[in-house]
Amino acid sequence: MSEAALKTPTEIQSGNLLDIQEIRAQFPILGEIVHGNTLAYLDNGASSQKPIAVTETLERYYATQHANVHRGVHELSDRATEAYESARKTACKFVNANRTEEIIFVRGTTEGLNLVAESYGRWKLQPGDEILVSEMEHHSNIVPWQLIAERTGSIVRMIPMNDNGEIIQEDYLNLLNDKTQIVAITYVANSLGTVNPIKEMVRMAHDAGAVVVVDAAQAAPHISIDVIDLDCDFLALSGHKMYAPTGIGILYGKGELLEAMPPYQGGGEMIRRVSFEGSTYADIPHRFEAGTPNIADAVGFGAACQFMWDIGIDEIATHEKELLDYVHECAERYEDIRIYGNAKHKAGVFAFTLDKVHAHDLGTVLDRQGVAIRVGHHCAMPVMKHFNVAATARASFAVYNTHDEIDRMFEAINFARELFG
Amino acid sequence: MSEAALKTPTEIQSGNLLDIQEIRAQFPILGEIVHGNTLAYLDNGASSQKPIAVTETLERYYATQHANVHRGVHELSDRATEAYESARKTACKFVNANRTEEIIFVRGTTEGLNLVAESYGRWKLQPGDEILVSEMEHHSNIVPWQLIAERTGSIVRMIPMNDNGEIIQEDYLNLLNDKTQIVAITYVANSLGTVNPIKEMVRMAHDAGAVVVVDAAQAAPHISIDVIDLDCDFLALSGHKMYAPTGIGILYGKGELLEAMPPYQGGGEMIRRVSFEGSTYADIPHRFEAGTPNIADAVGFGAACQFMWDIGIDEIATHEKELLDYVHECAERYEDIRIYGNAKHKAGVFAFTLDKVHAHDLGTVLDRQGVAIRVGHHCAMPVMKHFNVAATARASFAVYNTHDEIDRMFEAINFARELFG
Amino acid sequence: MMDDLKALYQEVIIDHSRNPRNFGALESANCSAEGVNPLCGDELTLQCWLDGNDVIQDVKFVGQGCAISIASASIMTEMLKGLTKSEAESLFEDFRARVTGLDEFRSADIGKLEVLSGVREFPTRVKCATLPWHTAIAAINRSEEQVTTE
Amino acid sequence: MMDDLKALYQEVIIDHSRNPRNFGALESANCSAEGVNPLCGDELTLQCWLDGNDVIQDVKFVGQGCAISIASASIMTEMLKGLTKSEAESLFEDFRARVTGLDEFRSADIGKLEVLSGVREFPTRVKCATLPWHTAIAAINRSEEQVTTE
Ligand SMILES: Cc1ncc(COP(=O)(O)O)c(C=O)c1O
Ligand SMILES: Cc1ncc(COP(=O)(O)O)c(C=O)c1O
Repeated sequence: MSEAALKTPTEIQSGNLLDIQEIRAQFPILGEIVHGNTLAYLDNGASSQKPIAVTETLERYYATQHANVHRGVHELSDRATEAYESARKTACKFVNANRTEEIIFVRGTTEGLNLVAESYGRWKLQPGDEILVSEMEHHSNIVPWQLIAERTGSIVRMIPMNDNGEIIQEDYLNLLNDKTQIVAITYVANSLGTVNPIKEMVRMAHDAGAVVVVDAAQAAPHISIDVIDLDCDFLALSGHKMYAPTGIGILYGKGELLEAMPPYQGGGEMIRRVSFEGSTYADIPHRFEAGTPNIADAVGFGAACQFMWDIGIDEIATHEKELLDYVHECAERYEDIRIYGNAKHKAGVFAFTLDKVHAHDLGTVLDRQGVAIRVGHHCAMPVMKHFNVAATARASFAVYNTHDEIDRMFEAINFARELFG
Repeated sequence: MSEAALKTPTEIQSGNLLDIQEIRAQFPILGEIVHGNTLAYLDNGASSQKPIAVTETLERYYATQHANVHRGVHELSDRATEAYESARKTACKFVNANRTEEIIFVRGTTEGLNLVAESYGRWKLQPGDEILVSEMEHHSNIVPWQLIAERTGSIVRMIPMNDNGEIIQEDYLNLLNDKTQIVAITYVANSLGTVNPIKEMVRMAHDAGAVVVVDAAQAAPHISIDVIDLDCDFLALSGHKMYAPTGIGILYGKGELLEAMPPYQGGGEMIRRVSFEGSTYADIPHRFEAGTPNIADAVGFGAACQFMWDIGIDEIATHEKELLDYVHECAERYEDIRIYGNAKHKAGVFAFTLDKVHAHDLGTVLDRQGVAIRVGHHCAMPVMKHFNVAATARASFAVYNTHDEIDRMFEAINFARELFG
Repeated sequence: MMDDLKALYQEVIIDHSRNPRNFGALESANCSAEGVNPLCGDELTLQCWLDGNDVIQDVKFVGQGCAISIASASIMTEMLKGLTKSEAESLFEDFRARVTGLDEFRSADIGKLEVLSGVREFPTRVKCATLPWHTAIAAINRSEEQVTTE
Repeated sequence: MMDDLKALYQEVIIDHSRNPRNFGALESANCSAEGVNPLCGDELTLQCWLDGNDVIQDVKFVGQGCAISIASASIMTEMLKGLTKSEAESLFEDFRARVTGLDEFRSADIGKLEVLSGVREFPTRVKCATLPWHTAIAAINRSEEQVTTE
């Protein structure tokens, strides 16, 4: 299949003005040949690919700016600090936070959620207190709460979902009570694609006196995030799912909460004064960034935000919505395809099983045709349990995906169907 | 000063067969012009620069191998997992560990030390137990112990040093007792250059029934590390100080300890099974690597190890030792230079003050001449307190430094002396 | 590429995965083990009746997984019956060498297991084929630990 | 480059840093604050006597730091005496604008503080020059918090 052929009429008809081929050209890996076929990368929910703008930023950083940050009076340290702190400003704008100090650089969503669970949880949770966690959460938004609940004697309660993969709002409202301290919910569910009504859920939680922690790992690549509008208390996301390098992500927290929270990790950068008699801690955000940060990848994160802005986050969302509509349209033609996640508001994710072919086998068959999808429990075992399935297959989209790639996926599914006759 | 001129006779006379100019050519940043002068980067203790071999590894990774690890059946996920796990094997060899599972990828030394303090500390420490921490530790090897001591009711005791900057071994022996659970010591002190007799100190600690946690942040760039020979229980280091990218480091732990330790962060990758009734955790090393790891930089870490092996770690050490001898030799000519750290065994670090010129001002004057050194407390406030000084200046060396750069530093010091005359 | 797939998913495999032999509970079992591949969710429980001479008299399994792991479990149970503990272990070694492609210098006869040798072209799937074996070895060694393939 | 340095480290600065004015404890103080730059270890304590009309009647400091911060503190204390709280605050704004280079559209007369304007060529050192001022403003506002320049 030639690259040129990929620009199908659908792309042009769509009314979306993005030039997908031009965008694709910015991702060298999309030209990789996998088992003799051009790669069709539909595993973006797990991790997206990186544009040249991001990898060149890393290269430039190491070639002209690197030193340790915050500690030096020399020029390179100044350049590095400037680059790092301006990435923080970009990140601040990316989630529309009020103050740059509300942005903490972390390894990714998982670390961000652990930081909140440990630091806020240790500070606030009393025995008997309740933490509400939805049934559709990724393990990274379940296990940290179980760990801190165990340590503090508090209780994790599940907010159930319906069979469309939507949080049951009445149940949520009923679960909220004056023992509820924390509500942990995902913005977009990675195993289902459900977009949750965060703003409303935050309002309800606040009415009950609880804070809300939002897992925005799957939202960040597709939705323009506005923490002020959502009024959430904490929000975590991963760079590697939104075109940024691996190893970097951000935690947003409301200033007045972060300022009151005890430190998480201890070490250089996060202190004010250290002595064996006792130490005092720096102001936010530094209090929560112990040790040398991942400077280069933070700078790369800034470049990824810029990459998304240059295309337009709404434009990205529109393109992905088209792909999602198209994939659903195609799937409807087959009776042996079962779809998981039929929420009214859905983004970027198409999860399914094929009767008679185990997801794992399907993944292998697709891979041989160059089509990369994810199969398994997607780190969301409670969702698998809900639907009584051990594993699903999941195609998830990024701005560079095409209708043609979806066609190739269905061709490969056809082949699997035959193979397993 | 032309690049060619940098190859002074000293380099050739030295008998060390390294071609420093060839090595320098692998670090594009060394050609940067800073305030009109070629950069002389003598702040390697804070963070080293990166060779092309490392930055190209990152580029290649993103251009041909990237996907999320461990979870996919598709080719890219396989390539990424392969690259990541083979970096773990390289890291294992780098510290000469027995088993690859004993290597946990972390953000850096600080995170490694926090992981041990939290997980091992929470498991083992009882009220009244003692943690010995030397006076010359970096804050990253003090604060985590203070934090866990506070939580567990245990006590942090300081192992004092003498005025040469050496741990007083008799005091250490006297401090060890049957309440001692943990000894936290640095292999090389970042503020003084002292190389501690880890092997002997480990033996003494083990005799007292304590485990030893080694901070190898400053050792890794200069000394070939052998955890089997040292017999230490844990050892942490940072990639960014040893030619690797920022955001990656390793924690080594003895398998039988890691296997028994409770999880640190919770999330994807580190679980076996998750349900709202309770979760079980994966085997090591994955139990301690929650969330998507910093894949690219781990692969870059592997490339940095290879870079060091290609030159030879002993050859690097020899070259740096020559520079250190030379800098001491030069310093002796001046009566107004006071040196901090006169240990018998010293590596890579020259810390000093200049009478009448505050370190901070000195740093600025040197910077204007392109000479990058660090000034301040070096995240070692107890050391500053010991010597009753607010800040020192520190030059620290890497394999690419030259005698000429040291000459330039002393010229710049002369200028400062005049300016403040 | 399609040939690789056809070599992997031979009719025998598909058949065993659809109609696994020795599937179910074993009343007379005196040892058992549980195996899980946490990364893909495969899990199986294997029960075994080992007589006084360490001969596997009977073996059954239950569980869920992909075609490879179910077929591998099914064929394995057929082959294990009548073997001693050490024969079972050495058969596993031969099998593992074959599916990982490490058997260049081994040409052991692995009988019916041969149908699974296509797995060697699929490194990410080797664990699917070996999970039942790891579980069986744990069972006959009466190991307490849950087996995982991480 | 050497010119920049000479502009920064003018004789007046070196002199003030060697022989800081108003250095010591202030017996009559009715407000004080502590300032610290945790990244370089500079710290100073500033004491002030503010009369009933919010006029700074006296001010003294102790502490340690680089030439810039000590000289800045020394010159500042000379200038603060006799100013009202709000005059002090507005002088600080003018000074800060000058040393950060944000004063293009301001041409306020900052008097003796002019000698510190060379700092604008040294962005990493601006905090050294402003730390005493932050501390003074905190003191006269009777703010409880320790001041830092992070
Ligand atoms: C001796 C020592 N320990 C620990 C650290 C902390 O390392 P990192 O900041 O990479 O976590 C450093 C470096 O700053 C160091 O020199
Ligand atoms: C919804 C959701 N939450 C959390 C995570 C964890 O993110 P990371 O692995 O980058 O820490 C992921 C991705 O795996 C996710 O999809």
